[in-house]
Amino acid sequence: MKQHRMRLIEQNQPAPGIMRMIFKAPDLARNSRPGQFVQIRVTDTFDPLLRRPFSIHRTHSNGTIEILYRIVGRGTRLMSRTRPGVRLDGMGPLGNPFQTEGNFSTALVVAGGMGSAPAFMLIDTLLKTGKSIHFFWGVRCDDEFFHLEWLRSSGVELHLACERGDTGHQGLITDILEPMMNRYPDSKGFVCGPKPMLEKMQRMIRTFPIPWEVSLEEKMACGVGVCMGCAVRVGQKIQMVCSDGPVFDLREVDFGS
Amino acid sequence: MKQHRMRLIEQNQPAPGIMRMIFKAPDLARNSRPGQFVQIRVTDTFDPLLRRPFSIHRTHSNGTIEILYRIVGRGTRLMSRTRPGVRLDGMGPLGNPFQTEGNFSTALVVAGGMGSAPAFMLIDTLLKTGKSIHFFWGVRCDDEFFHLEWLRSSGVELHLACERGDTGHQGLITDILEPMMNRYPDSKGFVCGPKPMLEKMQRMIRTFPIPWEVSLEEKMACGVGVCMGCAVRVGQKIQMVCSDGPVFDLREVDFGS
Amino acid sequence: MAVDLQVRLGSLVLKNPVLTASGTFGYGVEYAGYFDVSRLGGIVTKTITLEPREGNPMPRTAETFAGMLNSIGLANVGADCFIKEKLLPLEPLDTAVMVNIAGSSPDEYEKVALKVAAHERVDALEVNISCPNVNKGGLAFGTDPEITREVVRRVRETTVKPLIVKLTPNVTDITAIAQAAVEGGADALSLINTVLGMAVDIETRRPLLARHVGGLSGPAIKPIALAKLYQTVRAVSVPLIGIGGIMTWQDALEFIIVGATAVQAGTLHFVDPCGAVKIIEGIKTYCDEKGIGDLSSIRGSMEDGGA
Amino acid sequence: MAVDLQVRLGSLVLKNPVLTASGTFGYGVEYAGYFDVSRLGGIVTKTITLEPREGNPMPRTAETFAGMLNSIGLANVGADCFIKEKLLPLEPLDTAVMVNIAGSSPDEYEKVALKVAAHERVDALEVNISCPNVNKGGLAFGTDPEITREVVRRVRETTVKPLIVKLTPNVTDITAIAQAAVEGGADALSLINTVLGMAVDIETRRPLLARHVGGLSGPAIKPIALAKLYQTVRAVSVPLIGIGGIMTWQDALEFIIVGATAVQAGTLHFVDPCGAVKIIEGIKTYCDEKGIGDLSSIRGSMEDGGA
Ligand SMILES: Cc1cc2nc3c(=O)[nH]c(=O)nc-3n(C[C@H](O)[C@H](O)[C@H](O)COP(=O)(O)OP(=O)(O)OC[C@H]3O[C@@H](n4cnc5c(N)ncnc54)[C@H](O)[C@@H]3O)c2cc1C
Ligand SMILES: Cc1cc2nc3c(=O)[nH]c(=O)nc-3n(C[C@H](O)[C@H](O)[C@H](O)COP(=O)(O)OP(=O)(O)OC[C@H]3O[C@@H](n4cnc5c(N)ncnc54)[C@H](O)[C@@H]3O)c2cc1C
Ligand SMILES: Cc1cc2nc3c(=O)[nH]c(=O)nc-3n(C[C@H](O)[C@H](O)[C@H](O)COP(=O)(O)O)c2cc1C
Ligand SMILES: Cc1cc2nc3c(=O)[nH]c(=O)nc-3n(C[C@H](O)[C@H](O)[C@H](O)COP(=O)(O)O)c2cc1C
Ligand code: FES
Ligand code: FES
Repeated sequence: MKQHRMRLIEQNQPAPGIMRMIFKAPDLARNSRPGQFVQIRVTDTFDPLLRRPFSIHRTHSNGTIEILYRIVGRGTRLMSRTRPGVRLDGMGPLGNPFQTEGNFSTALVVAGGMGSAPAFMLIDTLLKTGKSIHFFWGVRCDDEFFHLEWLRSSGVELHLACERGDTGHQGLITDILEPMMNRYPDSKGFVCGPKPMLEKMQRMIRTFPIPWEVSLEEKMACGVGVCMGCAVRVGQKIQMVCSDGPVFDLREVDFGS
Repeated sequence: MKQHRMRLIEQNQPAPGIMRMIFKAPDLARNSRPGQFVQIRVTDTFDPLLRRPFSIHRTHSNGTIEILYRIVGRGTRLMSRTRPGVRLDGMGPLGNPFQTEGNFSTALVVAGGMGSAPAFMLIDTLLKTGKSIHFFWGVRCDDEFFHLEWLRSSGVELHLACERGDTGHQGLITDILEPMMNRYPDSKGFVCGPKPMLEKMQRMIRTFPIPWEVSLEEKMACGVGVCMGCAVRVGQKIQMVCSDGPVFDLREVDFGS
Repeated sequence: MAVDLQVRLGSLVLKNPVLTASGTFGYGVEYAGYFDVSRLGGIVTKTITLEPREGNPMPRTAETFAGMLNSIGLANVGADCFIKEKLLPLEPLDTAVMVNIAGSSPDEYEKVALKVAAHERVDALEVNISCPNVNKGGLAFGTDPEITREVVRRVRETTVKPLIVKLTPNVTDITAIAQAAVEGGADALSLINTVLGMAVDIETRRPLLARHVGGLSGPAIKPIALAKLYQTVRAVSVPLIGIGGIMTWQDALEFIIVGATAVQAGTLHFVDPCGAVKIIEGIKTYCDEKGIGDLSSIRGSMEDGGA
Repeated sequence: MAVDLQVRLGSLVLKNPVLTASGTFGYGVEYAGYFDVSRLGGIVTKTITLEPREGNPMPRTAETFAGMLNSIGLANVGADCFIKEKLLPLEPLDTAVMVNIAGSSPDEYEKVALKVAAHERVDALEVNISCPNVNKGGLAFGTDPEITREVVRRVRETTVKPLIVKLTPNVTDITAIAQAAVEGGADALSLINTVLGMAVDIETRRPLLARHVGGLSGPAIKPIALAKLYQTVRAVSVPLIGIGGIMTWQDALEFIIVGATAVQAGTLHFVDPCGAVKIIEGIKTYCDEKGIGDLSSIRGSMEDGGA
């Protein structure tokens, strides 16, 4: 939990509208765990003002970390124009990680859209534990898939779905997950993705009593639990996504609607 | 008087703290006259918000224009980090130029500090008229001089002064100008520089009845005469530096204090 | 089906809802070299007073974060010169001309209104009771419901042309002033004028504006303008013109969704002289893409709950 | 000769004038991992109310140009839990602890003040009569001189510790409220709380804050804060704490030059968690370079005329 001057080493575009930044930030790389995030200041000026939160996508033993982001607004647009060599101010690692330890033999990793950002570091970590990994990955258009070769060669069992395109199931990732879930009683689930998907997952897992962790997103100002801006109701209590989360027990989250 | 997407071709540092930008902007290069300026938007975001006014330093027949600026604040600092290839939005040419035509045989060009920015285009233009040119150039430290060789080889009579350093007179440029002025009765003077120098010049020329033009600076918002922000009293009347100037009759300017 | 951007302010029909804000567009033709001014829904002139005014001492402007301060002090050519010289160049323009007026007493407001409103090129008056940069009149009037009512009543008597009253945000309760203006006879209200602000040079230890305080405008004040509009929408039923930090078509739509019939862009011109036209284009595209045939269907359509 | 940054707020001596603003620094230790909190002149806690509060519905924050909106709604653990759990971690810190309090009635203000002020780790109370994000109390109190006087008087009776009253900018005349607070017994005033603001998502046509309007903070409001301070300096003689958009040491000095005895930084922490320390360092360097031995020699030293 510190401020880092992260030097941008490379920026590339793994899929249309999606950017990957690789930073040199040894401390951050060493101390980050899957599910944690970094709050990046995108400019020295005061517009845009607030930091932007991004999951840590991957870390590497050479002291680099990656983030993966979709260009959605003013902050990410500015970021996408940042050139290698520039140092960005990043706070992190923030938040609580996924719990990858435990007595389960199979990990069900479910990612929708940009949920793939934290999923890769989660998979990297799970691979080291020797558990078998099923990765359920849903996107809108199949050009958003990347690293499929590497995933397969690493022994990850891939289940793909897209709303447009030819790769995998044509539809939502929850469509393929639902009928398969019961095959893995000795498993633990990890979910990240857009809110509608998370709500659907919450309904789906009612009858499937393995532990499920979810990573939530909320608009953030501070990222460290002081502003009370990122409140969510979890297990009857108001919790802060940034400091109490972003990883919570999926069953306990109150999605409000 | 138009908006131009000026492509930055090169940025370099002719002297410590002073930057030169070379833009490709054919329309602007063609239509600019010495003493006119361009209002540059330094960022796409809204901080800094306002455009920054810069004299046109030089234009070239290949469609490029140069500006010369000192890094003094947030806007110029951002500009100094802009890399070649980027397009900056510039409005111009704005304001009224120096009058280089006329029945005078000698031009006395007096520049203090960043007054050298418009002075070079003025000299470029005067060189074409075949008039003899005396360039009185004062700076704080002699590492701020540049292009001296070129000036000399072009036949410009150089008179240099600096407050620190070994080049030319040690002191103010007005020190050397004052005793020399009367040598050139058939001349016209052009001045640009910091306010104290201009006030001093105004006092000095009382008894030296050649025409003197001065280029003024005031804080600007619009740059086109609509906001009434850059008012100055000239010849009893309120005038706008951006649209009525920036070039005025030095004798008529009311410096207020 | 392309959207019809036409809107009405009382009896005045505007071809689109995008206007220029007073004091930021001169007398209407200074930006003619940059774009075709006739594309605008209308132009609002610099404030005109009975006598010419030189304005406040310099410096009169200062940049702040995402904003700027001004203390121009209603510098203008005066009503007579305005009528003689400034209206003529507006004749050929196919856009509404609204003249912003001010005075240092109700009497003076009436006098300048009488002079200006009579001219046929003038389509509407905007009554400025909200300028923070003058000692008499201006802001002081616009913070008092009684004086507001009186000033508007006096101006109302001079003309049947649409009367817009421009409100200041520098009050505890803008709805009280808005109601007073409507009672006085306003056909529409425009809001907000600038927010009182200040900046200091720490090297010289002097204020950046010679008159110490001035008016804040630009993107910085947009949230304030929207909140004031939101309150006013609920308090009066005349058309409202949203002003304050509008830089993009998205900004303009925020005001329309909250309830503005039209909008004015001010500081925008300094940043992007062609910005107003881009707003018109942007609104069109937004409406066309969403199948909105008429702006009235989204005006004031804000729903509850967070985005 | 290094500058002495010590300043006094009534009987309270601060080692330097840089404080954290309520609601932006949690309960004082959340940023401990980023810098040594003991370097601060003092910390002001999140507003404490008698009962715990969950706060307003989500979303509660939104970014604006050079600013942000919040509608947190005074979410806090309540006075009892605060005293039991949140004061202990502050014991070892070598910095002043000021507890910000609020209530929905004068009675509630008195009750929470009684509970909190009694604790010896509490060096001062800051009375929040200016929160725009609650229905009862908050802003409504701070816009009325009578209620302001009454609330402050009631809190005053509970303690001899320094009493700071935090003012809202959302009023026509802040000096009337300032005077009322001083009459009620305030030892110092802090200003400004956030400016009422709003933002709208044009895709969903919903406000960005669930509660529609919220409080604007950050660099955008700095000019407004300085103008309010400028007015207040001339109206009362108690020490003033400047707040609003302070991001740099230069900003802090602007407030001091206008007349602030101390400053609070709020939104700054979100942008740069170590920013407050940089302000302290910057003020020091500025004073040392200029041979200023004591902040009082520049406090309120603003001269006339433009910069
Ligand atoms: C813990 C966490 C981890 C995240 N990880 C990733 C990631 O790995 N990859 C990725 O592409 N995105 C991620 N997001 C979302 C990402 O933060 C936003 O897409 C980004 O902030 C948008 O910034 P902008 O300026 O481009 O968009 P704008 O819409 O211009 O931003 C305006 C404001 O809204 C906030 N905002 C906008 N969208 C979101 C959002 N979805 N979640 C939270 N705040 C938002 C911004 O931070 C900013 O304050 C994460 C969000 C959180 C909370
Ligand atoms: C007609 C004209 C021509 C100019 N030509 C040149 C030139 O060729 N080279 C050069 O180096 N400078 C020139 N200047 C000054 C130049 O505009 C300022 O140095 C520049 O705007 C500083 O911007 P900043 O953001 O770095 O400084 P900041 O101090 O951060 O700027 C804050 C605000 O003050 C304004 N400002 C600051 N200094 C000046 C100044 N001296 N004159 C006018 N406005 C100022 C800025 O435009 C901005 O609005 C000219 C000014 C004018 C009016
Ligand atoms: C330089 C300047 C001059 C202004 N002069 C006037 C004026 O003469 N009369 C008036 O009613 N408003 C005047 N205003 C206020 C604007 O019309 C507008 O209400 C305000 O700037 C907010 O809009 P903006 O943020 O889009 O600029 C002026 C604003 C600026 C920036
Ligand atoms: C997220 C957030 C929460 C706040 N909560 C409180 C609060 O509980 N009590 C209070 O008096 N002020 C609160 N404020 C207002 C700040 O203390 C401060 O007055 C205001 O933000 C202006 O300062 P700034 O621009 O430096 O942030 C809050 C501000 C923010 C941004
Ligand atoms: S973002 Fe501030 S508490 Fe979570
Ligand atoms: S800068 Fe606007 S009138 Fe000159």
